[in-house]
Amino acid sequence: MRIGDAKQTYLADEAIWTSSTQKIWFALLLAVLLAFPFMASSYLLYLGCLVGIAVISTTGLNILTGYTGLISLGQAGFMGVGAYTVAWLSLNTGLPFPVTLLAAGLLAAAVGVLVGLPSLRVKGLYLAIATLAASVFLHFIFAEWEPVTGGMEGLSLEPAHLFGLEFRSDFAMYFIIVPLAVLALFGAKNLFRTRVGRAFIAIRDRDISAEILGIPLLKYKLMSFALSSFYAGIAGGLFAYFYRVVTPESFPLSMSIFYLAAVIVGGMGNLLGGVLGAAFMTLVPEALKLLTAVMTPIWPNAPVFMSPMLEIIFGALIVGFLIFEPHGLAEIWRRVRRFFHLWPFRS
Amino acid sequence: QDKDPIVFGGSIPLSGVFAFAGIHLHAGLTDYTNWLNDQGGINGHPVEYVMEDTAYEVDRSVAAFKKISGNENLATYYGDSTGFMKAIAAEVNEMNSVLMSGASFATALTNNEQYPYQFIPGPNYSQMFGIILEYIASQGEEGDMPTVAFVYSDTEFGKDPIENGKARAAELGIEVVEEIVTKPGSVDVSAEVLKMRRARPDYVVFHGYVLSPINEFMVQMRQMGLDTQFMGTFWSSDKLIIDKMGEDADGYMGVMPYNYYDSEEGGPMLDALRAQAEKSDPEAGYRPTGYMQGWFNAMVWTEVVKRTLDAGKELTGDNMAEALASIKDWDTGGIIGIPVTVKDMSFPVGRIWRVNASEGRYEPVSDWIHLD
Amino acid sequence: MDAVLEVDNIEVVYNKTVQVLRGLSLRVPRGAIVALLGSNGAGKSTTLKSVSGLLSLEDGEVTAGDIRFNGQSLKGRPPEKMVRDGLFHVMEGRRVFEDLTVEENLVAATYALTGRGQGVGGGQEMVYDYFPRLKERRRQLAGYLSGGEQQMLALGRALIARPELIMLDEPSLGLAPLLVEEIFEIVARINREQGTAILLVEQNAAVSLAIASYGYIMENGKIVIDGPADKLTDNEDVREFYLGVGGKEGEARSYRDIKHYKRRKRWLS
Amino acid sequence: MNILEISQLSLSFGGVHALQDVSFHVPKDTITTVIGPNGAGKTSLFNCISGFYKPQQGEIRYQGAPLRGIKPPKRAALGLARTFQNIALFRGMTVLDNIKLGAHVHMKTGLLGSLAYYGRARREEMEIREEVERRIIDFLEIDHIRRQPVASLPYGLQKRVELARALAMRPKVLMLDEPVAGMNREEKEDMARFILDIREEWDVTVLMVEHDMGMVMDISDHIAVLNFGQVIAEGKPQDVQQNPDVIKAYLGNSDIDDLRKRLNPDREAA
Amino acid sequence: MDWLFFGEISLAGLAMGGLYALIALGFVIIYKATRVINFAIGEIMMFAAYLFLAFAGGMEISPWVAVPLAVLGGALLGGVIEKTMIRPMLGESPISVVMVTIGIASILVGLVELIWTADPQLLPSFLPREPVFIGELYLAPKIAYGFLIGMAMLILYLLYFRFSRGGVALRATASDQAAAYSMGINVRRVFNLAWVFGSLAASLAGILVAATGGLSPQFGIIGLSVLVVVIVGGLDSILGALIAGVFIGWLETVAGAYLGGEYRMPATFAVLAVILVFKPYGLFGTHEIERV
Ligand SMILES: Nc1ncnc2c1ncn2[C@@H]1O[C@H](COP(=O)(O)OP(=O)(O)OP(=O)(O)O)[C@@H](O)[C@H]1O
Ligand SMILES: Nc1ncnc2c1ncn2[C@@H]1O[C@H](COP(=O)(O)OP(=O)(O)OP(=O)(O)O)[C@@H](O)[C@H]1O
Ligand SMILES: [Mg+2]
Ligand SMILES: [Mg+2]
Repeated sequence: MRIGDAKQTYLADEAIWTSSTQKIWFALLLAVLLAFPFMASSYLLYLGCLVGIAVISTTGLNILTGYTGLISLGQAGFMGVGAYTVAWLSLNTGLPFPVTLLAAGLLAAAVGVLVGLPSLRVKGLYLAIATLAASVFLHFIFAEWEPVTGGMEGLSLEPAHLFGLEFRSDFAMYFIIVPLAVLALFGAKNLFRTRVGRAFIAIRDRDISAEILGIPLLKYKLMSFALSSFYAGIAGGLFAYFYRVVTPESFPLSMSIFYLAAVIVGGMGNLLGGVLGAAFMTLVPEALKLLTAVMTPIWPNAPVFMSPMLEIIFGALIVGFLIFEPHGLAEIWRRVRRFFHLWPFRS
Repeated sequence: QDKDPIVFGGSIPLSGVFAFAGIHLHAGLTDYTNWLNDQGGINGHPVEYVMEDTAYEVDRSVAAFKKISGNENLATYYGDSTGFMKAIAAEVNEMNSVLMSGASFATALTNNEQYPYQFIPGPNYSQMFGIILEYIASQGEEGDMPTVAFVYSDTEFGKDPIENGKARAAELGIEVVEEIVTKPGSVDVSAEVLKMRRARPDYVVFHGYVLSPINEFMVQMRQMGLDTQFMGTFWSSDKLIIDKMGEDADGYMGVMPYNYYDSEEGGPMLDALRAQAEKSDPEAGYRPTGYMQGWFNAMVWTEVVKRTLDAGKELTGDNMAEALASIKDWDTGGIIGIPVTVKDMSFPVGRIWRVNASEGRYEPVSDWIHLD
Repeated sequence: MDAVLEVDNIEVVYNKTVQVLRGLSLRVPRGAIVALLGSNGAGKSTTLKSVSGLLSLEDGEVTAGDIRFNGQSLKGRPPEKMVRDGLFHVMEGRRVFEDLTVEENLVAATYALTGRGQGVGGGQEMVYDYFPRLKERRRQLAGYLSGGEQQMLALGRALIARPELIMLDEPSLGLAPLLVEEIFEIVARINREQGTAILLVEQNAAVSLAIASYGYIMENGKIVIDGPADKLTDNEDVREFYLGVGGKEGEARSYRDIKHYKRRKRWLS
Repeated sequence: MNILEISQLSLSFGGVHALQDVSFHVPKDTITTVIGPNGAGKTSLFNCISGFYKPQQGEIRYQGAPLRGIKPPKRAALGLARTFQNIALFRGMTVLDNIKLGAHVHMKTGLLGSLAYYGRARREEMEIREEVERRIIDFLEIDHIRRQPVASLPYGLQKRVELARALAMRPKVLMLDEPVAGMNREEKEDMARFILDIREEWDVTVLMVEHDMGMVMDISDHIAVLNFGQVIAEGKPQDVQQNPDVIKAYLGNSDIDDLRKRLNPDREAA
Repeated sequence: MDWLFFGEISLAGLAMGGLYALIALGFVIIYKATRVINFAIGEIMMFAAYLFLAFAGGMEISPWVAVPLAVLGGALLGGVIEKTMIRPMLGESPISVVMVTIGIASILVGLVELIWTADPQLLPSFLPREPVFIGELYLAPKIAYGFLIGMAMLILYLLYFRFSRGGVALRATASDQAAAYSMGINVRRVFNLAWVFGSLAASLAGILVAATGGLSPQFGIIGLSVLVVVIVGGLDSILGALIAGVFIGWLETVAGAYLGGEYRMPATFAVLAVILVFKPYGLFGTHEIERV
C-alpha cells in the first residue's frame, strides 16, 4: 500500500519519479542491470544485448506508431540503413563508435523523413503498406548497390572501438547497448512530458483538431518519423557491431513485423509496454525452447515434434494475450501493480 | 567410460524455411553420434550431440550457439545457414576452440583468412557449378559446345556461385544464353519459361531451390517441345524431386558429393549408416541427402578430433583446422566413392546423377569428379 | 396498464470496476411516452444501453435486477434480436454510418425487419415525407451532413424499423429550436399514429415533460423522483434545476444574473 | 472596432452551398453569437475562420489583416482559438496535458530540447504549468480532475476541459461551437457564467454558435442569423428575436404551453 | 522490340494477375466488414491447398470433388478462426486485431508443419496440360484455367455486393459496430460471414496458386505481396481488387521479364508509391471522412 505524497513545486509534480519508493525501485533496477553481465552466462548476456537492441528499436517504433498513430512496417529497413552506415563507416573510415552510431541514427532519420513525406495524405493501413514499400526499396538497394553495400554478400566489420578500447565480446557490447537503451527510454520519457510529445499524441488522437489548435501536421509527423528512424538507426548500428556482419537478409520484412508485434503486444503508446513487448518477443521463443530441452531426454524425437508446437504456442500466446488484454502487457502490468498497491486492503 | 565427453553442437533448423532438410540433418547427426558411441566413441571419449532449433533465423542460431558454447565444452559445431556462419565468424575466430561446418556450401566460407575455423563438408557452390560445367563440357566438343542457362533464387544462397559459374563457363567455352532470377519458393514462372522458349538452352542449371519452381520450368518447357537437360546443385538434388514430380522428374540431373542412400554403391561406412538408420527408425525407409550430409559432417568432425588427439594436441581451433587440412586421400568408407583430399577447407568432389523415374531414384551418369 | 418495458432494480458495472447504476427501476406503459431526465453522467444512456444490450460492447454488465420487454426477460438475448422484436434504440450522438450514403443508412435499418414477414419497401418514402431535407441529400455521405441532418437520419432509421418501443437518447442534442419542435412533433405523431411507445432521455426538460405522460428523474444511478409529467413540472426542484425557473414567481431566470453559489438539491439531502 | 470582418464568403462542397455571400462583423470585446437552422453553415463558417476549410470566395479580415493563405496552426498562434461541436479532446491524454497542448503555439522547445528536458525546455514547461494552473484550472474549477484521462469524464466536464484548452491558447477571439449542447440547466448556467467571466477578465472576444435560445438571448451582445448559408438577420438579441424571418426559419413559436397542446392533445383535453 | 514476346509475357502476367485479384478479394471482404487487414490470408490459402493435397493426393478423391471440398474446408477454417479468436476482439482497435491475425498465421504454419511436415509439396495436377494458344500467343495451361476459375468467382462476388443488401450490412458494421447492432444487423454473423467468404476466395486462390507454384509451410508469404494489390485497388473495393490485381500481375511479370526477377517487387512497390501520392485511398478505396 502506497500513500500519495504532497508536492511542493510543479517541478516535483512533473518529475519522472514522484515518490521515493519509485526512486528506490529505479536505483535497484540500475544496480541489477549493472551486475547482470558479471553474473550471467554468455547466453544470457547475449539475450540481454538482443533485448537491449530490441528495446531501442521498439521504443522508436512506439514513438511513431504508438504515440503518433502512424503505423509503420519499415522499421527493419531503417535499422538496415543504420547497420550499413556503421558497417561502411567502420570499414572505410575507422571512426570510433559514437561517431558511427550517431551517423547511423542521422542517416536513418533522413531516410525516415523521406519515407514519411506521404504521411500527410496517406493514412492508417495505407500508410503502413507505403512504409512497407520503403522497406522493399531499401532491401533492393542493400542487395544491388554492391560497391557500397557489398551486395548479397554484405559487409563484415571490425569491432566497435573508442580511445583504443575494442568492444569485441558480448560483455563489452553490453556496456554500450544497455546504457544506450536506458538513454533512449529517458529521451522518450522526457519527450512525452513536453511540448513535442504532446503534439505527437494529439496528432494520433485527432489530427485535424490538432492542426486547428496550432500543430503543423506535416512538420510533426516528419519529426516523429525522423525520431523513430533515428532510434531504429542506432539499434541497427548496434546490431552491426554486435554481429559484425551485415547482409540484406539481416533485415527481412518479418523483422518489421516483429517490432510492430512488440509494440502492440507490449501496449501501444506506453513506453514500459514497449520494453515488455521487446522482451516478450525476444525471450518467449527462447523460453519455449526450454520445454523441448525438458522433453528431449524422455523422448529423443522431441525436437522435431516440438518445433512446430512451439510455433503454435507462440502464436497462441500472442492471440491469447491480446484477447485477454487488448491494451497489451503494460495494462496487465498495471493491474498487477494495482493489486499490490491495494494489497492489504483488497476485498 | 570416465573420459570427458567430446561435444558436437548444432544450430538446427527444425522449423522454418529449411525445416524439410533440418529434420534429416538432425537425424543424421543423431544417428552418427549414437553409432559412434556404440563403437566406443573417439579414443574412448564418449560423444555428445547437443542442439537447438533455430527456425533458420540467424539471431536464433546465434543464440543457440551462445547457449550451447556457454554450457558445454564444445569441440565442433553445425551451423544452419550462411548468414549464421558469417555472423558467428568473429566470435569463433576469437574463441579459437571450435571447428564449425554446416548446411552452407557458400563459396565465401572457403576463404581461410576470414573463416579459418569453418569448413564445408563437400564442394562449395562454385565448385558444384564447376563440376556441372565440366560435365556439360564433356558432352560437347571444341567449337560445338552446348549452351546453358542459369536459374537461381534472389537470395544470398541463390546468387552465391553465379559470378564464378559464369567465369568458369567462359573458360570452358560454354555460352550462358539466359540468366533468370526468381523469388525462392512458390512463384509463377510462366513468363520466365517464355524467355527460355526463346533462349533455347541445351542445359538449364538450377540453384537456390529445393523443389519449386524447378518442376514448373521442366513441365512447361517440355510442354513447349524443348528438349533441354535440367540440372541442379546439392539442395536441388534430393529424392524429393522424384517423389513429388513423379514421371515428370525423369532425366533430371544433380551434382552430389555423397552416394545416395539407395544407390547401388557400398562400403563399410555406407553400410554402417544404412544399418544405423534402419535401427533408429525402421519405418523411415529412404534417407534424404540431408541425412547423408549430417552423417558425413559428424564423420569429418570425428576424424579431425581423432587426428588432433592422436597428435597429442589440445582441441583448439587452430589444431583442429590443421588436422582438417591434413586430410589427404581419405577413405570415407563408401560415403564418397573415391578417396578425398581437403582443399581450402572443403571437399571439392562430386558426381553427376540422373533421375530414373521408373526406378524412383538417382543413378550415376559420370565418374567421380575431384576438382583440384 | 400493460407495460411494454419494465426495468427492475438493475445494477450496472463497467469494466468490472465502475458501478454506474444502483438499483434502478422504471416502466414504460404500452403506447406511452415516458421521459427520463437527469444530470450529466447520471447514467441515463447506460440505462438505455442495458435495455438494448449494447452495454456488452463497452465492457459493461448488468450485475443484478431484471429487464422485461413485453413481459419477457431480456437476459442473454443478443442485441440484434431485440431490435427485430421491436425494441429500437436511437443512440446518443446520432451514430450514423458516416461512410454510407443517407439512403444506404436507411437500407441498413431494414435489417430490423428481418424475420417479421413484412416487406422492406415503402419505409424510405415515409422517412422522406417526414424529413424532406434528407431526400435532397439521399446520395450524400452521412458523414458530411450537418449535426441536425444527422439527427434526422438517426430518427429516420428508427422509423424504418417500425418498432414497438423506441428509446431515444437525447434527440434534441444540437438541434435548432424549430427543429426540436418539429422532431418532437414527429415523435408525438409516431406515438399517436402507430402506437409506438417511447422512452425519451433528454436534457431539454421543458419539451420532454411537455410530450411525456410520465417522467423519471435520476441522479447517480438511481431514480430520485418520478411521477406524472404535470406533477413533475410543478415540483420546485425540477423547476429550479431542470426548467430554469427561479423562485416562487415562476419567472424564467436570466443567464446574466446567475448566483455564484448553488442551492443544494433537496433530494440529495 | 471589429476584430473579425467577414465579407462575401462563399463555400460549397460539390453541389452543396454551405456558405453564400456571408458578410458580418464581430465587434471587439463582445459576445457575438451565430444562430441558424441545422446545416445553415455555422460550423463551416468556424472552419473557414480556423483555416480548415478554404472558402472559394470572399475574405476574412482579422484585426484588420486578411487571413487568406495563412495555415491553421498559424491562425491559432495569432489568437484564434476554438472549441468543437463534437468534443475533440485528445483521449489519450490527461486533462492537464490536454490543456497544456493548447499552449503549444506559445512555446518554443524543439525536438532536442524535449528529449533532454533540460534548461529552457524545462523552464518553459514549468511556466506553462504555472499559467495553466493559476489562470485556467482554478478559474474553471477543474482542479480535482487534472490528472484524469479525459475519456473517463462526464460530458459536461469534457466541454469544460475543451474550454480550458482553448483558453490556454491565449485567445483574442474565442470561438465556441455549441458550448452547452447536451447539458442540463444547471450546467448551462455554469457555462454561461464562465463565458461571461472570460469576456470580462481575459479581454477576449467571444464568437459563439449555440441553439439554446434562453442562453443566447441572455448573454449575447450581438447576433447574426444564418440560413441556407446566407445571413438573414443581424443585430441585438431583442431585434433578432422579433424578426419574422428568423422566427419562421429558426425559432418557431417557442411557446412551451402552445407546444404542449400540440404535442399532447389528449392530456390537455383531459 | 519483339511484340510477340511482349504479348505472351503480358498475357502470362494478366493471367497471374487474375489470381492476385482473387487473393486480394479475400483481403477486401474481411476488411470491408471489420477494418482489419488479415495477415493470415496467406496461411489460410496454404491450409486449403494442403487440404486439397490431403484429399486429392492422400485419399485419392477426384480433384473435381477435392477442390470444392478443400475450398469449403478453408472457408470453414476462416469461420472457426473468426468465432474463436476474432470475435472476442469485437470493439477493439483494428491494429490489435491485425496483430491477432499475425499470431494466427504463426499457429497455422505450426499446424501445417505438424500435420504435413515441412517438406515442400506439389499438388496433383488437375488442370488440362495442353498448352493454350490465343492466336499465336502461348499461355501456360495452369494459369490460363486458373485465371478463368478465379475470374468467375470474382464476378460472382462483385455482382452479389452490387445488387444485395449484404454490402450495406458489411460496410455499416465496419463503420460503427454498436450502431449496426442497433439497426438489427447481426454483427457477429456479418463478421463470421465476412471471414467465411473472404477465406473461401482465398482458399480457391490458394489451391490455384499452389498448383502452379508448389506448396510449403512458407507458402503464406504470397499473401504479403498481394498487399500491394489491395492498397492500389483500395482496401475496401472489390472492383479495385480486380483491376489492381490484373494490373499488378501484369506489371510484375513484365518487369521481371525485361529487367530481371529482382525488379519484380521494387517495380510494383514503385507503382504503389506513385499511386498513393495521387490517390491516398487507392484507386477505388473509400475516403475517410475528415470533419471537425
Ligand atoms: N464505457 C464506459 N466505461 C466506463 N465508464 C463509463 C462508460 N460509459 C459511461 N461510463 C460512466 O458511467 C456514468 C454514466 O454514464 P452515462 O453515459 O450513462 O450518463 P448519462 O446520464 O447518459 O450522461 P449524459 O447526459 O452525459 O449523456 C458516467 O460517469 C460515465 O463516466
Ligand atoms: N466537408 C464537407 N463535405 C461536404 N459537405 C459538407 C462538409 N462540411 C459541411 N458540409 C455541408 O455543409 C452544410 C453546412 O454544414 P455545417 O456543419 O456548417 O452546419 P451547421 O450550421 O453547423 O449545422 P448544425 O447546427 O447542425 O451543426 C451542411 O449541409 C453539410 O452537409
Ligand atoms: Mg447520455
Ligand atoms: Mg455545427
